[in-house]
Amino acid sequence: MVDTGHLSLHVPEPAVRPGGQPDFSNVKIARAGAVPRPDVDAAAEDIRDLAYSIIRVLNRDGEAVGPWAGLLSDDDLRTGLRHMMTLRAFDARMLMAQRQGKTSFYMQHLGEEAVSCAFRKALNKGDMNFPTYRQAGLFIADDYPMVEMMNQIYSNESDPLRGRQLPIMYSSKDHGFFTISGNLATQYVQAVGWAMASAIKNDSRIAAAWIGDGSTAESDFHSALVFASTYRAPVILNVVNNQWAISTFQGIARGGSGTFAARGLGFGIPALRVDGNDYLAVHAVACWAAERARRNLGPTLIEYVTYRVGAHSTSDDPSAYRPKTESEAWPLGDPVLRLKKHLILRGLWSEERHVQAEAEITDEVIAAQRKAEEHGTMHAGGRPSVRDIFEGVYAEMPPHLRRQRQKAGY
Amino acid sequence: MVDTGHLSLHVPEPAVRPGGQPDFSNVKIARAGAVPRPDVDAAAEDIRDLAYSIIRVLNRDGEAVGPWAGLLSDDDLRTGLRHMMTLRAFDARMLMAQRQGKTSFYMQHLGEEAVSCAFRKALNKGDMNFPTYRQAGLFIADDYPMVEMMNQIYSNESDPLRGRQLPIMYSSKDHGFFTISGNLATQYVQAVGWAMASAIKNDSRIAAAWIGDGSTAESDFHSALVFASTYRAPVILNVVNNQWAISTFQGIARGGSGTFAARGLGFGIPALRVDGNDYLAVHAVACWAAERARRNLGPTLIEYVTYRVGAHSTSDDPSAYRPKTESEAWPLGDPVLRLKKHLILRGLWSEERHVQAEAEITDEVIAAQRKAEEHGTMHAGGRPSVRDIFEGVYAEMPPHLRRQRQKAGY
Amino acid sequence: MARMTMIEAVRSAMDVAMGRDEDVVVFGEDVGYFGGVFRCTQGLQAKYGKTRCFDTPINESGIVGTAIGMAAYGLKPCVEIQFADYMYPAYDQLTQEAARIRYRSNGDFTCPIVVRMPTGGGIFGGQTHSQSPEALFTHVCGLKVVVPSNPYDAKGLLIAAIEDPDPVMFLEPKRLYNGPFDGHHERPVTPWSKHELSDVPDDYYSIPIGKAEVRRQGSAVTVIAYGTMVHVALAAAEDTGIDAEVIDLRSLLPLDLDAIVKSVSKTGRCVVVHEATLTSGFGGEIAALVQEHCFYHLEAPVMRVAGWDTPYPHAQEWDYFPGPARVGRALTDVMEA
Amino acid sequence: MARMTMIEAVRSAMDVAMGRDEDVVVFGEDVGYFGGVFRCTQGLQAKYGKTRCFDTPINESGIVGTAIGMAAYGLKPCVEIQFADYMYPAYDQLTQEAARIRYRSNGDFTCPIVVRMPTGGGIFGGQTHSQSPEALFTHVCGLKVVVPSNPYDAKGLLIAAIEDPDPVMFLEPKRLYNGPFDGHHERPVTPWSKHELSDVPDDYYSIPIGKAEVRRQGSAVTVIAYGTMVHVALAAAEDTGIDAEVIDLRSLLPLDLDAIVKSVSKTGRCVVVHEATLTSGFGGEIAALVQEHCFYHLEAPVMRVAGWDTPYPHAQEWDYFPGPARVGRALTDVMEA
Ligand SMILES: Cc1ncc(C[n+]2csc(CCOP(=O)(O)OP(=O)(O)O)c2C)c(N)n1
Ligand SMILES: Cc1ncc(C[n+]2csc(CCOP(=O)(O)OP(=O)(O)O)c2C)c(N)n1
Ligand SMILES: [Mg+2]
Ligand SMILES: [Mg+2]
Repeated sequence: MVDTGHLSLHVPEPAVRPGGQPDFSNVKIARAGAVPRPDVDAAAEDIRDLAYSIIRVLNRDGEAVGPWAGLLSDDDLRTGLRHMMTLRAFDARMLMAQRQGKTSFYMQHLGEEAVSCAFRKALNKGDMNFPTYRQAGLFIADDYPMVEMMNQIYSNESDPLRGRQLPIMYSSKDHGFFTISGNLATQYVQAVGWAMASAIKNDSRIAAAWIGDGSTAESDFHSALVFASTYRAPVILNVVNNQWAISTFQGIARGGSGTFAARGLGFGIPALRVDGNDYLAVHAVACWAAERARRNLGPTLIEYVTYRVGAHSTSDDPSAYRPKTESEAWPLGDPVLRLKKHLILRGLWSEERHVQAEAEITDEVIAAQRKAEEHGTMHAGGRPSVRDIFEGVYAEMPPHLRRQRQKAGY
Repeated sequence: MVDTGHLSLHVPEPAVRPGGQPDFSNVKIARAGAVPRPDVDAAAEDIRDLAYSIIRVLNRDGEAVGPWAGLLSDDDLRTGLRHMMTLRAFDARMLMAQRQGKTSFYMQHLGEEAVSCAFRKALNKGDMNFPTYRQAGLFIADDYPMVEMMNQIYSNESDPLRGRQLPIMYSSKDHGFFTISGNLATQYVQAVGWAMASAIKNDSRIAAAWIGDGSTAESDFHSALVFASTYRAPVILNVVNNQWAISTFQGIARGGSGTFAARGLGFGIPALRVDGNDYLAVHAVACWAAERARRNLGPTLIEYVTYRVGAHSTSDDPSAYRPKTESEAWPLGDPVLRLKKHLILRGLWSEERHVQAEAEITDEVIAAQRKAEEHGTMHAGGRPSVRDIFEGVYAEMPPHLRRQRQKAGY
Repeated sequence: MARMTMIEAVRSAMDVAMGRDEDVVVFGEDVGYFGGVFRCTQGLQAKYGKTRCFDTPINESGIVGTAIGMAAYGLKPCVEIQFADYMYPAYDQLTQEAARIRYRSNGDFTCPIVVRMPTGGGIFGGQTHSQSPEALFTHVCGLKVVVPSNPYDAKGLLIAAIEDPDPVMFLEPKRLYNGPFDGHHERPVTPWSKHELSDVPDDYYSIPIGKAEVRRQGSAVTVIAYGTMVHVALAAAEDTGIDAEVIDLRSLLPLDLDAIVKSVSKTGRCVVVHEATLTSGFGGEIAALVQEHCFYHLEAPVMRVAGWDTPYPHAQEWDYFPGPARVGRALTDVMEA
Repeated sequence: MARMTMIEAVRSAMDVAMGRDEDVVVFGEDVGYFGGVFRCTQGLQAKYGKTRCFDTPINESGIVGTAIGMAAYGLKPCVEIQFADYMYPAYDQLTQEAARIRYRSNGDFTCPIVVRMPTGGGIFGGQTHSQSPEALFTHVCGLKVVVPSNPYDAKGLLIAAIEDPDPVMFLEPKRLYNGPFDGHHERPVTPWSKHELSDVPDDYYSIPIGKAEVRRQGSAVTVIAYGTMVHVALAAAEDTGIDAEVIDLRSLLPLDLDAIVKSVSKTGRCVVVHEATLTSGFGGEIAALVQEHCFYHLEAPVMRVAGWDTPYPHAQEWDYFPGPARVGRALTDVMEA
């Protein structure tokens, strides 16, 4: 029997709380270009280190360096910048719309634009995403009409989801975007199932699962990893580590593991960690994982290291739990500015063109907004019918629902 | 875009099915004594290898070798052997009792006796186990009265659980044995909670969680690891890998990870893999983990590599899904025979004493059985009251239950 | 046409469905090589291959969650939860996902899955092998809930469930797997082969979900039951000699309210029977509907006979099970009320 | 004595309980430093320290599972599920573990936990921030289910729940957090400070679980409600001028059947109201009990007003919510029946 002192409970805390000096000195960041790029058929056990480093392509000077660079054409890069800028402008307008009472709720992507915008470019038509509420870049980068997004956000008469869903809980099969769930993590294992189905049918389409750092704690994260690992499903398991889960810092979900990517290691799933604010790195890593999936080599787990600059949602005020200036101290910078710098450095872009693009994009967003608002906003103008409450619960309306619909007067 | 062939679904299969030749050549087994014994405060990342090897003490010749040997006194070892023999004799009698219709159901430990018997000896009075249905050795090695176990198995008038629970779903707070759940894995995270409570109260007691290989796939396994990792709970997370989950071989739950122990690595939890049929190794590893917990160093995950020699339960017939002779081919041998050999080698035991001990133990078990049967068996003699159905749902019986009890005539 | 047990009928339904439609896949714990702990999927892996019938890790949320993903892809998964008592880890996926996919995507995605699960007691399974959780599904819009009481229905309804465009919870009363158990546990077991409803076509047929069936015509009182309790109700009618009309609901959601109202309007009396615990059980819903729709016909309060509001005890199983004696007492009571 | 909102009352209950008993611990998602997304635990971490009030990983099964383990150890955990809509991942731990520990161990282990969760709609939260899952708990023996309708009850009942030796599901109608919302969403919000039941003692007091309260005396019809619907029912009575007796159940399990029977025996008419979906909702149980126990007093069928059997839609929230107009119509109908 060992003689021991008293036990005590360890409760992790972020380095700084409101009032303190933001401090990310604990965040270890590899030099851009420093992390090797293994072959896609490398054995999981030979590339465990990738779960503990950070794959980066863009360096401080805006150069694209190292083995993960070089996949994107000049046009791709300019398009990528435009997508991120569009998403940012879209967010800004919709945030304002929410403040104006045109919708009940909104969630923005500020600081995380690179993740979903760059990822989308690694997928093919027909592939399926199972997104959370913070991947609208998948839509923007796939040219899904903004006005449709807004119709959904406004719950107006043209809302493709008939007012049934909370704003931003989009769905579009055509655009490879599975209906978003309000229940965290449930979609992660569904993505694995979709990928298994594709494999069962000897198809070539792959799936992408999405989850936040905080939500990796949910049980369905585990279910997904177990099934993906066992059946070697052609799925990309994305973890967006934006440092926060509402008011809870990532250390609570991560616990004693060094990184979220490390969670994959216990399943023999290759796990990469990538600079989520680096459009080129995100894209390169996503392509690597997509190729693995398509070549029937199985799942890949990717942790995107990024930072949630804005509030969790329009219902949240982060100044209550983290220093206001924390986002400025975030060492991986701003994804839009970093790609802009790279493009300018390569002579593909200029400050002037940027300002001009910003104006154009704002116009586009405003035009879309105007069009959407013709169909109504949350509390004004056209709206979905009360009938829509009762439709779509089942393919065919059962008698008891018909009776209720009649009782409601429709 | 990568040009790819067609996808296909990988469905893992055991090496051999009925009709085939048992084959464990894929099971890599370290030499006894070969795996180092790190300090208990070693960092998880420095001892990752321990999750992929097998800690063994008893070698083929029955010698105890290497850094994990040497913890147990001669008496301890003889007692250990006796416990395992008792558990085996107990199982044999109760299996027979089930066949005789004296109870509805039974689950045995054949081949796995070392795990729970040796583990118990690493705990102190007051520590709490959250067992599955296959750890009765925790009782035997803590001198819990066999007659009480039998009373429970028989659901007789002296059943401490008043006939409410399936046979072998024991409970005893006094003996550090949490009430067994029929729902797999639920108890794993409860153990973490118990340990957290002990830490919150600055107590020195620790908890032990138990789960089977198959059940690690359940979500609560994940919940447990997340919470244990985050709060560094003083808990030992035991995984008993007996190769089978009813008809399902361990490869289905394990998937692409090399081992079950590896699951701990993604959480920064030190993970050890141990020869589960080696009483000395099990005990040594358990002591190591218990010391870690007591010294407030947090959780340890232990995978016990063993083999379920018998059927899953009395409702199961393994010849339908695995070769009948598979258990004979199992490379880690029989825990009772291995410890016996060691004791004989050290001059602490002999064939004669073994035979004599077997007889004594059988007598003890039979005596206990006789005593239990005086209080009835499943379908004969004394039984719990119908009243017991209604008691204990709540501390105080609410009116509607009282009405129902009266309706039932009690 | 063959004599089938309920196990064989369920197996035959999956076999027929898999044979007709390549998109039907079957999986769950131990269902692959072994064919399931109740052997309902025996032979399917050998016949249709490992990628259409396979074992899964023990993770019910994963089973249902992957099935939902497969259904979104376009397959028609028919999965097994080993015992209904183990569906709880999948409850989130069942109720918040499967049941909601069509609605929240406005039909862009759908969820045609079937979740089979053995329910009910009578096998000395104790509190975790005996539950009847149907009321936990009937409260969830978007799900359908089916409970067959015999081999013929089991096959026809399971085929209908697999073809249904929405998620169907298919509850199989395990005490009926091998015979039409009527609650007289003290008597020898009758096998299905002696029962006319074990005459099951080998080929395809389906029974519409949402239609009840009158199992016994009667004029004195309406007994509403499903699953095992149909046979118990019939036995109670015989035992008491009361001229009960016994309705086998077969489908709880959607519910055949017309059949219920028609019968109770005729008899003026009603007893609802289920094995699940009483409080907030599905019997409450039926009693509420009956008094609402047949108020002016009722000559006595609607009575409920159900499992006691306790966990299913192991040893006192027959004191817990609402057998023919208890149902018979309710029949007498309601006639005298 | 202070004027408290329901949030303040709930917070005060935990504060008092933690102050009196060192074994009371409070945890859940965002409840530690931040004090919960509804701010119900604000200040508790600062006052009682990080090991008695803390943030958890986002894993509801883990929250409840660890709470069960702590309770087995001897603590009294009071945990928060951020929205009742997110209790489903914990449903297995709640129903198969918390509810069963005492029974299956014959009292050797017990499970005195409280699980708080905001319920109900009215805040444009859509289908995953609006649910009322009480019927999924009332069907589970071993649980207690409490739903307060005002600050005074919220505090007294929460203290009683924390002291209770068994697991209590404590459902907080979030639409009531800041005022006695009566369903007239078109009117300005009244704050709690104007309501007498916001007069809440700062110190310890408790209200026994299992006792209903008559909120309005009346002779024409009994309205049975709980949570937000109590205020809606009162508004409907005012709006229609029908002399309704309004019963606030406060506790659904155990249920105060005596209070119900007493009132319905007097009025002869009964309307049950809840926000949860109709089919298999707790209203079915109440209707079944009322017709069983008051059959000969009833002059009309028991009516139910409830949420439609659909998910809670986002935009059509007020067409979904069973507001005073719908309750009023039921009152009129039941008077004319
Ligand atoms: C099952 C479930 N539990 C809790 C919530 C409430 N909730 C919504 S978002 C959120 C935080 C998620 O954080 P993270 O996964 O890191 O994603 P992020 O918001 O940072 O993108 C929580 C707790 C929920 N939606 N579902
Ligand atoms: C939640 C749940 N799902 C399924 C079962 C049915 N079941 C009982 S034991 C078992 C196999 C468990 O295998 P393992 O964890 O390896 O433990 P072992 O029996 O080998 O000791 C299964 C599937 C259950 N009891 N609970
Ligand atoms: Mg986050
Ligand atoms: Mg096993």
